[in-house]
Amino acid sequence: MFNHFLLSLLIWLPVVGAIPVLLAGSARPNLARWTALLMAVLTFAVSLVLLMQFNADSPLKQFTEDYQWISALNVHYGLAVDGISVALILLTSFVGILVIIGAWDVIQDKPHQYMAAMLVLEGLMIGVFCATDALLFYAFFEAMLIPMFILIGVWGGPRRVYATLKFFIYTFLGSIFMLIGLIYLYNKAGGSFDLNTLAGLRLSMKEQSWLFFAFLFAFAVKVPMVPVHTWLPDAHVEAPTGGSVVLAAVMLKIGGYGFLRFSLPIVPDASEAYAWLVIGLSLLAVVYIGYIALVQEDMKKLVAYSSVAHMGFVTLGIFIAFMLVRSDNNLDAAKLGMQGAMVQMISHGFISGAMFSCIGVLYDRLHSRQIKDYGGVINVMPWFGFFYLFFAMANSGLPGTSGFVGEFMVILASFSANPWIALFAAFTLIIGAAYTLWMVKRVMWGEITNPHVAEMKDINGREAFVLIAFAAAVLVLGVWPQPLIHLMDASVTQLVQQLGNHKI
Amino acid sequence: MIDPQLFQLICFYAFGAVTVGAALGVISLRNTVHAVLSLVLTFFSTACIWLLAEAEFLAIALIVVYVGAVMVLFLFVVMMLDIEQEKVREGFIRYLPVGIIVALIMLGEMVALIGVRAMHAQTMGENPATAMGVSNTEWLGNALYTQFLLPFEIAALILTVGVVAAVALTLRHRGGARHQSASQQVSVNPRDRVRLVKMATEYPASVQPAPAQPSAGDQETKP
Amino acid sequence: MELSTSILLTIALAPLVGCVLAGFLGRFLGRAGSHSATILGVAISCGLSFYVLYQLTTGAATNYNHNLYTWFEIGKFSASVGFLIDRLTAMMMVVVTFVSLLVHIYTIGYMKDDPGYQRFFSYISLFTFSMLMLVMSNNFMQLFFGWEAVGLVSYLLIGFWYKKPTAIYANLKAFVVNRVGDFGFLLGIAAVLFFLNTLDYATAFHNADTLIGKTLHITSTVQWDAATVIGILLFIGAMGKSAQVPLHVWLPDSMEGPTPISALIHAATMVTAGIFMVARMSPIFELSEGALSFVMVIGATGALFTGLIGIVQNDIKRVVAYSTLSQLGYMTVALGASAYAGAVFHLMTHAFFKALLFLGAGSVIIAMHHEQDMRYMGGLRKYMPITWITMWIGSLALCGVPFFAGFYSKDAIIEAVGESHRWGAGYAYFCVLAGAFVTATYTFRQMYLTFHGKERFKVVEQHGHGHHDEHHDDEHHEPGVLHHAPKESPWVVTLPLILLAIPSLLIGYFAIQPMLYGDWFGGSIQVHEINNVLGKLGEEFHGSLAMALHGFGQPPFWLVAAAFAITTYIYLFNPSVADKIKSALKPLWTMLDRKYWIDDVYYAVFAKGGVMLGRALWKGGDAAVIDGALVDGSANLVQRIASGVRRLQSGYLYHYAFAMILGLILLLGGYWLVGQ
Amino acid sequence: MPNMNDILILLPELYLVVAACVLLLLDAFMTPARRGVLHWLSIGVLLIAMYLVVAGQPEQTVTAFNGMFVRDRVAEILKVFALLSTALVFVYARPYLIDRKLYVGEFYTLTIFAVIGIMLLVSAGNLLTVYLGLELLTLSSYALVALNRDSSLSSEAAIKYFVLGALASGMLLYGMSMVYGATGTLDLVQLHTAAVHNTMPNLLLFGLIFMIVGIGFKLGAAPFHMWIPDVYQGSPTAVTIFIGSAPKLAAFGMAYRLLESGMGDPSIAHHWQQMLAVLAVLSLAIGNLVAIVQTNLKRVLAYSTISHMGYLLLGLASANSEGYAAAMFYAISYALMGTAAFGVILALARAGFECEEVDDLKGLNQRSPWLAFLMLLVMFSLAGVPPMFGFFAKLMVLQAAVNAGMLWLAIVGAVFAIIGLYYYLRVVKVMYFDKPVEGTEHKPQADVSLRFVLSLNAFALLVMGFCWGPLLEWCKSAFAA
Amino acid sequence: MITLSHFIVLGAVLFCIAVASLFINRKNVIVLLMSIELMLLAVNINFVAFSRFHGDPAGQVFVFFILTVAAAETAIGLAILVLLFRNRSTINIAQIDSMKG
Repeated sequence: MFNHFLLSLLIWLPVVGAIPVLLAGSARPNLARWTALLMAVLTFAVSLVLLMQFNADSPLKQFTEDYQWISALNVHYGLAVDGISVALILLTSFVGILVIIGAWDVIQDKPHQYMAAMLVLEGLMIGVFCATDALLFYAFFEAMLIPMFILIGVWGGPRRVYATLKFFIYTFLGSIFMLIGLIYLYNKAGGSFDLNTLAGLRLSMKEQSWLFFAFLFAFAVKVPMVPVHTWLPDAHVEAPTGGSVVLAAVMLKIGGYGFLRFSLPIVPDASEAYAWLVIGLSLLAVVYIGYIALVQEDMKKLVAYSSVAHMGFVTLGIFIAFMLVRSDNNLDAAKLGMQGAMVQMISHGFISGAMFSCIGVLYDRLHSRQIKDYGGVINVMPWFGFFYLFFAMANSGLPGTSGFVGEFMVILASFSANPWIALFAAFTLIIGAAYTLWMVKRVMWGEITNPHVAEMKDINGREAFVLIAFAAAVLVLGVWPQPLIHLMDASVTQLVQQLGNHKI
Repeated sequence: MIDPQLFQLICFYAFGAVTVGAALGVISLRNTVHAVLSLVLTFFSTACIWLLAEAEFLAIALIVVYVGAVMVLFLFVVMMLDIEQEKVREGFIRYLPVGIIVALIMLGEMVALIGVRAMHAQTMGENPATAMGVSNTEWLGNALYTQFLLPFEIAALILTVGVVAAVALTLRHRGGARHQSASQQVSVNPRDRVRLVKMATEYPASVQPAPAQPSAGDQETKP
Repeated sequence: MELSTSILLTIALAPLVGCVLAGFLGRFLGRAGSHSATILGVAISCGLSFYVLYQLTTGAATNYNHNLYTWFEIGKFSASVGFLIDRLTAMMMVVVTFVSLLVHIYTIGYMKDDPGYQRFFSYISLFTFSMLMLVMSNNFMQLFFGWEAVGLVSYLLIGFWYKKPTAIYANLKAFVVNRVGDFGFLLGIAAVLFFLNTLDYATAFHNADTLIGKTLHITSTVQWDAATVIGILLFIGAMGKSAQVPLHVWLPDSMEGPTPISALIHAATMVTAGIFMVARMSPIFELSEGALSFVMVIGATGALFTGLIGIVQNDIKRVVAYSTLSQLGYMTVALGASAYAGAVFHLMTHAFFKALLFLGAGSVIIAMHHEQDMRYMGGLRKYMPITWITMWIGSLALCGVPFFAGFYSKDAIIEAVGESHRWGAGYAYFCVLAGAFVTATYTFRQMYLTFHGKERFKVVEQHGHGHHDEHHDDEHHEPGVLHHAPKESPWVVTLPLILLAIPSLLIGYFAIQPMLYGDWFGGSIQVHEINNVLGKLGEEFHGSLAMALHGFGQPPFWLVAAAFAITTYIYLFNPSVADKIKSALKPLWTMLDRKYWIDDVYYAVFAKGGVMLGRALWKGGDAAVIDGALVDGSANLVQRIASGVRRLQSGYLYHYAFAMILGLILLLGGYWLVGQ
Repeated sequence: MPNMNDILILLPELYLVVAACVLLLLDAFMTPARRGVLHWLSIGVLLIAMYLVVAGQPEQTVTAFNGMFVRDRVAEILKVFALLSTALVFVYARPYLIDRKLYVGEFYTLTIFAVIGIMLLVSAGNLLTVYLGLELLTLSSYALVALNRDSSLSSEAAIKYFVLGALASGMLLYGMSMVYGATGTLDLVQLHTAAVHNTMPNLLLFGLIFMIVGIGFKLGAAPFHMWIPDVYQGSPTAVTIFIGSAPKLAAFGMAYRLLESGMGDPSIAHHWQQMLAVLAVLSLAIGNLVAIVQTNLKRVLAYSTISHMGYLLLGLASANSEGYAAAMFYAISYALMGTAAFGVILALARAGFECEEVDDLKGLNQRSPWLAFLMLLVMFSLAGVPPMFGFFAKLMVLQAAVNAGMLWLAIVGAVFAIIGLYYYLRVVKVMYFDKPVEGTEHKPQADVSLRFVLSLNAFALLVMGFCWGPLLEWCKSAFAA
Repeated sequence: MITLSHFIVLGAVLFCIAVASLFINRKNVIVLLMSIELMLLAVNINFVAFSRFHGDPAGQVFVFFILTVAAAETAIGLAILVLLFRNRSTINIAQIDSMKG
C-alpha cells in the first residue's frame, strides 16, 4: 500500500520540505538547517525503504505509478524504478544529507534559501531517475537547472555569474534538441511520451541518426563529454562546495542515465552506427582531459577535469556494450562493460563528492583553491590529510576503493571489443595517478610555506562526519561491489538484451 | 453626340489625373498649408470619380466629412503648431529617388498581382440601386440599418472613444486659473481665517510687540 | 585435510588489525602500545605462516583454493576474493612475514625518536597485509588489488618524511612509474579474461592450453599470438613493480624512505612481487617463447647495467639499491630461462641477505647519525662489530661465494641460463656472468669504504644538555662531523641482523635440493619438458656440499675473486687509484653517474613534456578553441549580431514605416516569385 | 432586424458598454479622493462581464446580427482571459497611477473600451466587425499610451504608435478591399467558401498579404514589430502592462478569424502558412537577439514579446486545430506571464522612481526576497524552463509545428529559445547575484492587494506547470470541430 | 468605357504615392498623417468600385465606416500631435528618437 506512492514520496518530500525551510527565514537559520536536515534524512530513510522493498531479481520496473497527467496530450505522470534507478536514487539521497551537513555553518548568507534550493534539487534529481514518461523526464531534467543556477550564482565565487550562465545555457542548449526529438517521437508514436512505447517504435536509419545526435548532444553536455565539457570546470570552480558536490556526484550521472534510457532503447541502430564516435570521445576524455587536468592550478578545476575523464568511462562502458553485442554477440562482456559504467557512475558520485568536500574544507580555512597557496597541509591537519589522500587514491583508481571497480570492469570489457580501446582507456591509470598525486604532493606534503596554512585547524566533527560517510561508501563499494552489481544486474541484463534488437 | 461611356471615361481620366496630381502635390509641396489644400483637392476629385461610379452618397459624405471636418482639423493644427516650413522639407530631393523606386516596385508588384488584365473585362453593369428602384442613399441606408446595424453601433462607440480620448489628452485644468468653489467657501472655519490676538496696551518703545503670525496671513489669500 | 580458512584469514588480517590500531588509535595507545600491537599482529601472521608451510611441506595439509566472497559476478564473468595456498605461496608468506617481523622489531630502534612512530608501524603492518593479499590471492583481480596496495604503501613510506622535498618527489615518481607497469598489467589481466573467460588462477591455468593458436587482431592484417601478448603485458606489470629496465628508475629514488622499509619493501618483498607473479603465471608464460625471450633480455640488461651504476654510488643505501636492481635482473633472467624455481629460490635467499644488508646499512646510518655518504665513513668495524660481521655475511651471500645462500641461488641461475637455448640466452649468459664480477666489485667497495680503511669522519663532542639529534634535521649538519662517536646499535637493531644472517648463511645449503631440483613446488610452477633447464641441471646435482665445492672451480667464483682482489687493492691499500681510474674513464664514469641519462630523459620527455603538452592542450584546446572560439565566440557572435540588428531600431518613425513597407514588398515579391 | 436573442448573445459586450458609460459619468461627478470606488467598481465590472461570458456561453456556436458577431468557444476563452488579465492590470496599476498623478477615470473607461474592442474583435464574423473592433481597441490604446501628458517619452511613443498603427490599418483595409473585390462578400463564413471558388485567385491572395501585414502589426511580429519596443518603453508602465497582455489575445483572435474562419481552406492556407513561418522566424530572431543587448527592462520585455509572438506564430502557421489550440494556449500563457512580469515592475516602482532599467533590480533578493522570487518564477516561465507554464506552452507550439511537418521551424524555435534564455537569466542574475546599488536599498512599498494578486498570478505560472491539462483541453475543445 | 481596372489602378497609384511619401518625407509628421489619409482614400476607391461592380452595398457601407473611423482617428492623432508639440516643441520626426535600439 505504501509502495504505491513511495516514489512520489521520494520526489516530493524534499521538494515540499523546502517550503518550511524557506519559511523559517533568514531570521532563524538554525531552524532552517535542522528542518532541512530532517527532510534530507527522511528522504534517505524512504530511499532505504525503497531499497529493501525492491526485488533485485526482477528486471521489471517496480513501484510503478502511472496517472494520466495531461489527458489532452496523453502525458502521464509515470514513475517506476529498476535496479539502476534505485542505485542512483540511493546515491542522491545519501549525498543529499551530506551536502546539508557540509554546508551547516559554512553558508552564513541566507542559509534557508541555500538549504531549500538543495532540497528542491534533490527531489528533482530523484524525479529524473524515476520518470518513465519522456516529458516528465524532460521536465525534471530541466527543472533541476533552476536551483543549481541559483546555488552557483548566489553562493558561488567571483566569476559565478559567468559560470552559472554558462552552465545553464550549455545544458539547456543540449537538451532543447532532445525536446524536439521527443516531440518528433511523440508524433511518430501517435501521441505518447511513454518510454516503453517509444522504445518499441520502428524508425528508419535516417530518423534514428537525427534522434541519436539530438540525444547525444543533450546527454553529452550533461555527462559531460569532450568537447562540450568546458562548462563543468567553470561551474565547479565557482560553485559553493555543496553545489560542486551535488553537481559532480549526481547531476553528471543524469547524462549517463539518459544514454541508457533514451539512446540505447530508442535509437539502437544509430547508436551502433555512431558508437565509434562516442567511444572516441570517451577515450579523448581520458587522454586529452587527463593531460589538461595535470596542469591545473586550481584544485577544484583539477578535480572537475578529472570528473570529465572519469565520466568518460561511463560513456565508454555503455557504448562498448554496443560494439560487443552487435559485432561479437558477446553478451556477458557487454554486461560487464555496462555494469562497469554503472558502478563507475555510483563510485564517481562518492569520490568526486568527497573530493569536492575536501576542497571545501580547505577553502573554508584559507579561502583559496589555488594549489600554490597550500603545501604541507598534512603538518597541521593530519586527520584531514588522511581523508584527502584516501579520496585522492580512490580518484586515481586504487583497488580496494570504489574508483577501481568501474574502471576495471570497463577496461576488461573494452579489451574484448578492441584491445586498442582498452589501451587508451587504461592510460587513465598513469595520467590519473599523475595529476591526482601531483596535486596531493603540492597541497599535502612538504614544508609549510604559507604562514596562513600553519594556522589551519584540523577538521571538526561535522566535517569529519561528512568525510567518514563518504569514505565508508567508497571503501565498502571498493571492497565488495557485488551487492550493488546484484542490485542492477537484472536491469542491466535486460538492457543488454535489448541492445540486440534492430529497429529498422 | 459623345458616347456617354466615352465621356465617362474622359471624365474619369480627367479627375483621375487631378487626383493623382493633387496627391503628388500633397507629398511634395513645401508649404504644409498648401499640402493640406492639395489634399482637399484630391478628395474633391475623388468624390467626382465616385460620382462616376454612381456612389453619390459617399461622394457627398467624403466632402462633408473629410473636407468639412478632417481637413479643417488638419489646417487648424498646422496653423496652431506654427511649423518652420523650410526645415520640414529638408532632404526631399535626397530621398526622392528612393521613394520613387520603392513606389514603382510596389506599383509593379501590385499591378502584376492584382491581375489588371482580368479586371479590364469587367465593365460597370447596371447600377444595383437603380435596379432595385431606389436611390443610392436609400440602397445604402437599407443595408446600413439592417444588415450592418452592429457595426453602426460600434462606430458610435468609436466616436465616443474619440471624444473621450481627445478630451483626456488635451483638456487641461490650468493650475493658474482662479475659480470659486462655493462649497469650500461655505465650509470655511472662521477660526482658520481670523485670529484674535490679545495685545498689551501700547507702551513707549522700550517694550517689544508680539511677533506676527505669517502662516495665518497666507491662508487668507487662498479661496 | 585442507588448510583451515580461519588460520589463513588470521594470517592476512592480523597485520591489518595492527595497522588500524596503530594508525587510528596510535595517539591513545602510545608508542609502546602501537609497536606492540603491530608486532603482535605480524608475529601471529609469521607464526601461522610457518605453521602453514610446515603443514604443506610435511603433507599434513593439502593445497587450499577457495573463494571467500564474490567480488562481482556478471554473466559468466566473476571475480572473487579468495586464497590459493600452495607451497609457493606458503614460502612467500613465510618470507614476507618473517622479514616483516624483523623489520618491525628493527624499527623500534631505528625510528625511536621519530614523531611519526605510530604512523610508521601502521604503514608497515598495512604493507604486510597488502603483500599477503597479493601472494595469497587465488585470482587476478585480488592479485591486482594487492599489487596496487603495496604500491600505495610504498608511496606512503617513501614519502614518510613528507617534509623532505626529495622524498615527496621520489614517492610520486615511484607511484607513477609503477602505474606505467600496472597499465600493462591491467591490460594483461583483461587479455586473460578475454581469452580464458576467467580471472581465477586455477581455471585459467587449467585452460591455458587453449591459448595455443589463438591470436589477437591488432590491426586487420597484424595478428599477435595470444600467449605472447598476455605474457608481455603481464610482464610489463612485473617490470614496474620489480623495477626492471626501463621502469627501474623509481627504485633508487625510493631510498629516500626510512631504511627499514627499504629493507622490507624495496629489497626483500614488494619488488619481488613481479618475480613471484611471473612464477605463478608459469603455465601461461611457458606457452610463449617470445614472451620468455623478452623477459630474459630485459632481465639480463637490468642485471648487468644497473649493477654497473652501483659501482659509482657513494650513498650506502643507493649501492644496495642498485644491487637490488641487479639481483632482480638475475631473477628475471631465471624466469626468462624457464627456471622459475631458480628465480623464486633466488628471491627467497635474496630477501634474507638483502634485507640484512639494508638493515645493516641502516644500523650504520644510525651510528653515523643519519649520514649516508660512504665518503664520510670508514673504519667503522671497531665501533660496531655485530653490524660489521653480519653485513659481511650478507655481502658474501650477495656475491655468491660458495656455501653462502646467494651462491646456491645465483649459481643455479647462471647455469640455467647457460643451459637455455632460447633467443637471447647468449646475451643473457654474458650479462649474468659479467654481473657476477660487477656485483662483487660494488659490494666489496661498499664494505671497504664503510667498515675498513681510515675513519673519514670527525667526532666533535658536544656536551649537549640532554640534546638528542632529531632524526631528520640532519641536513643542517656539516657532512662528516659527528657529535658522538659511532657506537653499536641497540639490540632491537642487531637482533634482526643476526636473525637474518643465519638464513643468509644457511638457507641455500638446505633448501636448494628440494626447491630447485626436487618437486617441492609441485604443481605451482609448471615448466614444459623442453624448457626444463633446471631439470637438466638437476641431473648433475649431487648435493649441496658437492655443488659448493664444484663452485670454486667455476667462472663466477673466479670473477668474484678477481673483483675481490682489485677492490681490496684499491680501497684498502691504495685509495688514490680510485680517483685515477675515475678521471681516466671520465666519460664512462659520467655515464654511470648520470645513470645512463635515463632519468633525465624521462624527466624531460614525460614529466616536463607531459606538463607542456597539458598546458598546450589546456590553453590551446580548451581555453582557446572550445571556450574561446566556440563557446564564448558564439556568444560574442550573437552579441555582435544583436548589436547590429539593434541599430535597425533607429528610433526614427519613418524607418519603422520603411520596415513595414519593406516587409510588405518582400511578402508580395516572395509570393510573386513563388507564383511564377 | 435584431431580435432579443441577438441582444442576449451580445449581452456581455452590451453590459460592458453600459458599464463603461456609467463609469464615465460617475467619474465626472466624483471627487478625486473617492476614485477608489471607481477602481474597485471597474474590477467588479470586468469580473461580472467574465461571469456573463462564461455563464451565457451557448453549447453551439451562435451568431448574431446577421453573422456580424460570432459567439463560440474560441471567443469565450479569449474573452475570459482578456477580461481576467485586464482585471489584473487594474489591480497592479493603481499604486503606480496614484504616484504619478495618473489616477484618473479615463484610464479605466478607455481600458474598458479597449476591452470591448477586444471582445468584438475576437467575436467578429465579418471583415467589418474585425475592422471596427480593431479600431476600437487601437484608438483606446493610442489614448492610453499618451495618457501621461507631461511625459515627452509618452507622447513620442504615442505618435509612433499612432502613425504606424494607422499605416497598418490602412494596409489591412487595403487587403480587405481586395478580398472583398475577389469574393464579393465581407462575411467570413461566406468568404471561406467563396475564397475557394473565386474567379480572381491572385486578387484574393494579394489581399491576403496585406491583411497579414495588419495581423503581423497587431501581433508585433517582425518586421512589423518596430513600434513595440518604443511603445512599451514610452508608455506609462500601467499602460504597457495592458498593451502587453490582453491585446495579444485579441491579435490571436483576429488572426484566427481572418485566416482560419475566412481563408482557412487548405488550398489557400498553405500560402499564408509559409508567410507566417517567415514572420515567425524573423520574430524569433529579432526578438531574441536584440533583447540581449537591452538595458531597459521594459524594452527587454518588449523584445521578449516579439519573440513570443514568433512562437505563437509557430502554432498559427501549423494551420490545424492542434496548432490553433497550441497558439491560443500560448497566447493565454503569455498574457499571464506578461501581466506578472510587468506587475513586478509596477510593484517596484514608486513615486519618483521608475523601475525601468534592468540594473534597478540589482540585489532585489536582498531587499525583497518575495518579489524577487515571483520575478524568478516569471522569468523562468518566460524562458520556457520546466516546470513552469511557459515551457508547456512552448512545448505545445513546437509539437504543433513538428506535427504539421515544419520540423525545421521547430528547430529554429528551439535554437532561439536558447539565445532568449540568456536575457531572462540575466534578470535573475541581477536580482539574485548582484549586490544592491548604493541608495536603492529601500524596501518596495507594500500595496496589499497588488502583492496578493501578483503572488497569485506568479504562482499560477508554477501551478499551471503542473495542471495545465484542463486549460489545454479547454483550448482544444474550442477547435475540436 | 470605365472598367474595374481603372478604379483599381487609380487606387494602387494613390497607395503607392502614399508609400512614396513615407520615404520622402522624413521631417513632417503632418504630411505622414496626410499620406495615411491618401492610403485610406485608395482603399475607399477600391471598395466603392468593387461594391459597384459586384452590385453589393457592403463595400460602400464599409467606406462609410472607414470615413467615420478616420474622423475619430484623426481627432486622436492630432490630439497626440498637439501633446507631442507641447512636450517637444517640434513635430520634426527626425528629432524624435529618444527611444531606440
